[in-house]
Amino acid sequence: MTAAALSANGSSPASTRGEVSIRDLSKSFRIAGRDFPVIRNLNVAIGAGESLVIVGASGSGKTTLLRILAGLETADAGDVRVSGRQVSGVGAERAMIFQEPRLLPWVNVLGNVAFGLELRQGARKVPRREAEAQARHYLSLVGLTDFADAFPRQLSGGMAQRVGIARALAVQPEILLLDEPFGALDAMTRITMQNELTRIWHEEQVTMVLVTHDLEEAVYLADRVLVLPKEKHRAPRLLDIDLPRPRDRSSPAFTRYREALLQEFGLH
Amino acid sequence: MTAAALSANGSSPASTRGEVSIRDLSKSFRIAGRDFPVIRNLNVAIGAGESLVIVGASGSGKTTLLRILAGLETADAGDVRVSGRQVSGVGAERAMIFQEPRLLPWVNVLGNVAFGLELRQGARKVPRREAEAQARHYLSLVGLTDFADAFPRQLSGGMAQRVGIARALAVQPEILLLDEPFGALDAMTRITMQNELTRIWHEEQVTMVLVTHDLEEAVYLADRVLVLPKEKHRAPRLLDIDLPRPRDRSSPAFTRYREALLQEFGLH
Amino acid sequence: MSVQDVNSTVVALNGEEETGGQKPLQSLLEGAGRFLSRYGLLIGFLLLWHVASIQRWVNPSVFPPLDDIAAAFWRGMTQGSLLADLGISLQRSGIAFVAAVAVAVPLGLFMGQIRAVERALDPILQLFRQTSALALYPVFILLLGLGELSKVFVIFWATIFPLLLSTIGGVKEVDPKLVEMARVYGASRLQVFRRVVLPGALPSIFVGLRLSATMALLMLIASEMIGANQGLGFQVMNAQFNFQIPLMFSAIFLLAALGLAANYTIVLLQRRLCRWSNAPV
Amino acid sequence: MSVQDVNSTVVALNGEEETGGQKPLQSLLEGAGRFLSRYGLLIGFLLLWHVASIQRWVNPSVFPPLDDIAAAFWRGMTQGSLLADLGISLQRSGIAFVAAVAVAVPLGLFMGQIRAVERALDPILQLFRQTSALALYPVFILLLGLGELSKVFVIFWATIFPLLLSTIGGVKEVDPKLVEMARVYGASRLQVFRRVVLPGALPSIFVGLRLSATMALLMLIASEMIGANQGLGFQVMNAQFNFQIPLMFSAIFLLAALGLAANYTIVLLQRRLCRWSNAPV
Amino acid sequence: GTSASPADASDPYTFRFLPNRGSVSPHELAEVLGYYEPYGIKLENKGFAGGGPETLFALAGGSIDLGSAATSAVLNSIAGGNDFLIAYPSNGIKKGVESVFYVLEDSPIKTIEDLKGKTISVNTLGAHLDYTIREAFHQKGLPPKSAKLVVVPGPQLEQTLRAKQVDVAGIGYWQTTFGGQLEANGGVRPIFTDTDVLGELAGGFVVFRRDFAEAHPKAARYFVEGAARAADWARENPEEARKVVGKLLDSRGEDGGLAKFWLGFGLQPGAPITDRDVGFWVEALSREGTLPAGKINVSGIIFRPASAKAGN
Ligand SMILES: Nc1ncnc2c1ncn2[C@@H]1O[C@H](COP(=O)(O)OP(=O)(O)OP(=O)(O)O)[C@@H](O)[C@H]1O
Ligand SMILES: Nc1ncnc2c1ncn2[C@@H]1O[C@H](COP(=O)(O)OP(=O)(O)OP(=O)(O)O)[C@@H](O)[C@H]1O
Ligand SMILES: O=C([O-])O
Ligand SMILES: [Mg+2]
Ligand SMILES: [Mg+2]
Repeated sequence: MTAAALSANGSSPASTRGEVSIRDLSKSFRIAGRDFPVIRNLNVAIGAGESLVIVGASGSGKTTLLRILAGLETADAGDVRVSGRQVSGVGAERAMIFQEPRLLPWVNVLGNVAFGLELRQGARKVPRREAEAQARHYLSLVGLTDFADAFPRQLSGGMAQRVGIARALAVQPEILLLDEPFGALDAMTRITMQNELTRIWHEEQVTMVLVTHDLEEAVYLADRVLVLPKEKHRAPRLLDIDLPRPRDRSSPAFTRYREALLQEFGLH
Repeated sequence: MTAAALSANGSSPASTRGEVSIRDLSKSFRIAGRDFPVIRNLNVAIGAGESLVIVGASGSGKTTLLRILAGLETADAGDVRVSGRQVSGVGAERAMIFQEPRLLPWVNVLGNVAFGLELRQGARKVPRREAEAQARHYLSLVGLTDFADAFPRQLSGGMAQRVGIARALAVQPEILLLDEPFGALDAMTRITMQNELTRIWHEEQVTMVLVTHDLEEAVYLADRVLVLPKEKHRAPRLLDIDLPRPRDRSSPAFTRYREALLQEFGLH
Repeated sequence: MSVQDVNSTVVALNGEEETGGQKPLQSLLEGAGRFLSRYGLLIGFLLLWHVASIQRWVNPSVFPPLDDIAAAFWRGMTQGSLLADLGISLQRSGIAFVAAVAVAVPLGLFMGQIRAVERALDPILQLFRQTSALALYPVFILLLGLGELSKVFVIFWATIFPLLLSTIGGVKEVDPKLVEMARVYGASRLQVFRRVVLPGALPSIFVGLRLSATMALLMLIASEMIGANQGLGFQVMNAQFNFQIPLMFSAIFLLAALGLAANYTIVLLQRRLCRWSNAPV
Repeated sequence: MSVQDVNSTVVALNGEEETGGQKPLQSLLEGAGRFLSRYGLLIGFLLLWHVASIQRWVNPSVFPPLDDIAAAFWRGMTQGSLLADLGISLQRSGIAFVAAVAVAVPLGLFMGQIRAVERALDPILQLFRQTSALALYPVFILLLGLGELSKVFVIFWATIFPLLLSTIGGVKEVDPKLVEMARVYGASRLQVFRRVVLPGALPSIFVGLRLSATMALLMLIASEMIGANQGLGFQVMNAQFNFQIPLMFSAIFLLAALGLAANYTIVLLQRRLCRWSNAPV
Repeated sequence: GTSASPADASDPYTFRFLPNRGSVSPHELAEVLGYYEPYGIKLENKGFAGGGPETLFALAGGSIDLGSAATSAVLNSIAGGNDFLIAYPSNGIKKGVESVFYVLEDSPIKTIEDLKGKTISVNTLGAHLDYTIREAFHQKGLPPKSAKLVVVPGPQLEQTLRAKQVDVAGIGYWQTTFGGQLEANGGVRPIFTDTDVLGELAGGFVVFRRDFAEAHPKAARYFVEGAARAADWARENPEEARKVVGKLLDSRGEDGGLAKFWLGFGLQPGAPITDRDVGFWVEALSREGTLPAGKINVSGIIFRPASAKAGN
């Protein structure tokens, strides 16, 4: 199944598909009568199949940036392109994992995972059976096979988050936007999920933009790390993570990258 | 203000106030026609002013345990006492930080922080002015002074979580139940909050039961760590953290405790 | 017998276990308690009515004793036309209600979602909503005649608005985060409707359905005031006009029973459709 | 002049900047566009009415041209009793509406929260709800007499139920997680009501308020059918009885205008009270 | 004679009542003519009733002092347990004051036999017009339900006939304002009237509560006598009566111009209550089963001013 999707991806025009380009992006919000600048003059280009991890303090604009990429928020100024097309709304080639699980309360876990697949119409339509099978596959991936028939209100916080992850993976998008996907997971589950995500990212050559607060996670997953500053007068910084994969979390090079990131935050 | 509360606490009958005792606690849920045991035969006694940190895999029952202590969930069997009284519902001496922020959407940030204080009636009634001043104090503690007039929908995930923390701290409870309170915070903010929490815990001699997935956080905050197993046939384990405070995260002893916990999870 | 005695001693001792001999009586008592806690007030009200009528605390020609009403009901059902009235009224209300649902729910979902549509339709719908079907009789009769059409339309007119307003209100209460989620996953407008907005608005829609179903039955009286010679609403007014009060109350109670049945059916349907929710309906 | 010309060329060129000379016209056009998109259908409807009447596509004795209605309205206001009718009707509807709000909202909050209360009250309230005020005239007249009380009560009776049902529905849709939170922070039952349940149920309550306000005005016609000699509802039926169709429509339009005003007021109030929400009301 | 002199006026009383839209009652006329003034009797208009029976409910509840309704409703109300007394017939039918069944000029309907299978509008079922039609069919040997009756309120009678939504419009003798308007607008013709079928008969009655009549025998008597005098005067002075009725309608906020269609009360001299006035309906309702046989003792429910006087 994933293999088929992979070859479908492979046969696409290589040049722009999966690429993201952000130029001179600015965004501010008005709160209680005052303007709060959130993103100022951001320039980033993300290559097809690249993995960009965004870190930054709480409120630094990480979610806002993902939402602009998803087409849920419009920029005040600047140019955002995904797969060569200017972003002017949502698009099925991008899937997002929100900071909260956002599960449909009236559908059971399996239905929630199958949600994105079942929406497909026309030529891309997935037969019900197949959608369900695929959903079960991703559900087992996040370790929730036993809970296929449970309803969202019966899940723990981390279980709900995993259902959200399975839902996003199941649609096999060109671009995967993940907002703190593993934030509510314990260390062990988190490592399993990180490895699964790496595998899928590699196999399906999906472009990945991931927000996290876990700097080890950032180094483990990223091709490059984008550090958003909290003070808007400081420029955002990009850090290349030049490590071979699979990465060894205990290697000295890994630790060095992690400490470099900590320094970006003013820690250590 | 906090000093006054401290002395008030100090003059209380010392024996049971702030103590928690859990005996033979069991709880299971019925999901899609099947019974899932969540807690089996748990026995823990938490001393007054102690800090117990709970860790465990996603779905291992951490939230459920906190909810039983808060009086929001009833146990299937067993005896749960807080400050010597059997728990049979919520009580103002316990405050909880939920896994989600649970802010009132119709009240601004300041109002949400003041919520618990404004509820007080009778002899414990806090004048409006004072409640607001106290709320502002705790709001500045979580770094959100500028957002006092913002509404919850205008906050980032981590900001909302910090508002929830400020709300719980503001009521200065005897027992503070915290469900992954810093899960959505960046490393730097997290460390600041951990230190603030330690200071308040120490100053106000509050009993603290905290759930986290961050093992470093567990070692940093805990007097003892309770490890809930995922497989219910295994017994829960308790680990004493015998480190002086303030604790040094980079000390060898700290690292040893962290690795001991990792082993409990089957990692390393 | 002696075995049972032993059993019941056991029951008395441990106070929890229930054994064969005791169970039926106990569960009967419990059932009765449940029944009374639910229907006690209603039964009390009816009893009060009956006693007040017999004791002449109220004028029994306007509040006849319940057995008079029952007798009139029986006569109306067996010899009179009540059964036929029931049939024709059910048909009128039913058609009007179904039509109202068919129009109001899609329209409400539409208006609740798309601001421009709501802006354009709201003023005229509000105007219509404010206009009593009773006042518009001459207009309805002129345009629709005296036949079934005008009767059904009068009911439809009054029935559609509670449902429309509730549906629009429900749509606006749907969590916008879920709508966003669906859009990100490529849901078309229709899919967002069907998979997110509709289920999210269901509780409000059901309130609207209950209001509208009641309205459809209440409007029978107004709609059958003109050009009718059968129907429960007609019977109510006709019996009132001829001072046949027991017959009037028979028809009123029959209408109320229909309303209760409709209400109950809708609540059952809601329980079925909203099984995911743990809030009791 | 030439300066303006230069300016307007600039406008034409960059297509975005707006300068003094152009602005009023453009914003006028925009305003007109907004107005039309909102009221276009309504205006179209009235125009169609007028033309249909003048061209005799419909019977002008039943659909009089709008200027006839306006003239009757003017006469009714200046020489006739329309103004006094308006006053008395506003009073009747107003009292009934306020009473309905005072009963239905607390009762609904109560019933929505406490299952036992709802179970006990539901059957009898459902029975009452299913019973038309129109059918119960004899009862109301007998018990309450012919004065203002019975008129206000007839309106009250019909007005309370939409609000009650909507309030109960709203309470049940309140996020139980927030209720839990409040309880953990030591909120008493009353405080949970006031600080969580009430604001959470507000959108539904407002739907109920709008339905009920309309109902309070619609029921004027029914309530002023008996024992009345003034009021807008009385005027509608009286004018109908006396073939004064333009006067009848004057009163109908006046009633509708009241309804629109009430609706608008409630929507404004909701906007004020629910400012925290970004969902457009 | 039996009429009292102002000297006996020791029982001033204000009668609260509900007028019916589009029709006037003899007692209203009596007040306008000043017949009640010497006795201190006044009328207080409490607003319009939606129909006769509503006045009976209000009477039962004590909101008013006199009710006025069709005979069938009056009898049913008494059978239902109301202690009412029939005071005097408020109106009746006789040649010239009668209910008329109209068709459009070009209608194929010419005789009662042609009504078979047609639709006839009436103000209500189970009352005067309904029985008139049944009686008409009975006299022609047709089954009672040969035509389809539908209820149409007065204001819509003409509209529905002209729009051919009904074949025949039955217009009650008490609805002559609608009938007059209909004839004035032309294009219609009558088929038959109720007097053709029923002869002369009272249509409806004014009723008191028995306890009231017993508490205020004199006031009740003067009231009835004044009403009878007014009815006699109206019969003898029809032109003047129409003018007074016009003014009365105007003063009630109705269209006084419609008084030109007013035909009179249709009562016998002295407005007596005859056996047939009540008996006809007792028999009809008993036959239907709505009125249990023997439930009504006719002589016991009639208010007799003479005996009231004797009681003094
Ligand atoms: N209301 C409920 N109804 C049914 N099952 C429930 C309910 N709440 C929790 N559960 C089940 O109980 C188990 C433990 O849930 P709990 O929320 O306590 O986990 P947790 O340890 O807090 O996990 P996490 O770290 O993911 O938050 C889960 O399997 C969950 O499905
Ligand atoms: N809808 C909104 N209206 C107003 N302000 C907003 C809105 N969404 C976000 N903001 C503001 O924008 C800023 C950045 O928010 P954002 O959610 O992007 O932060 P974040 O980096 O994701 O933080 P966190 O790590 O806490 O999730 C915050 O100051 C927040 O208050
Ligand atoms: O309805 C009648 O007055 O007969
Ligand atoms: Mg965020
Ligand atoms: Mg949890």
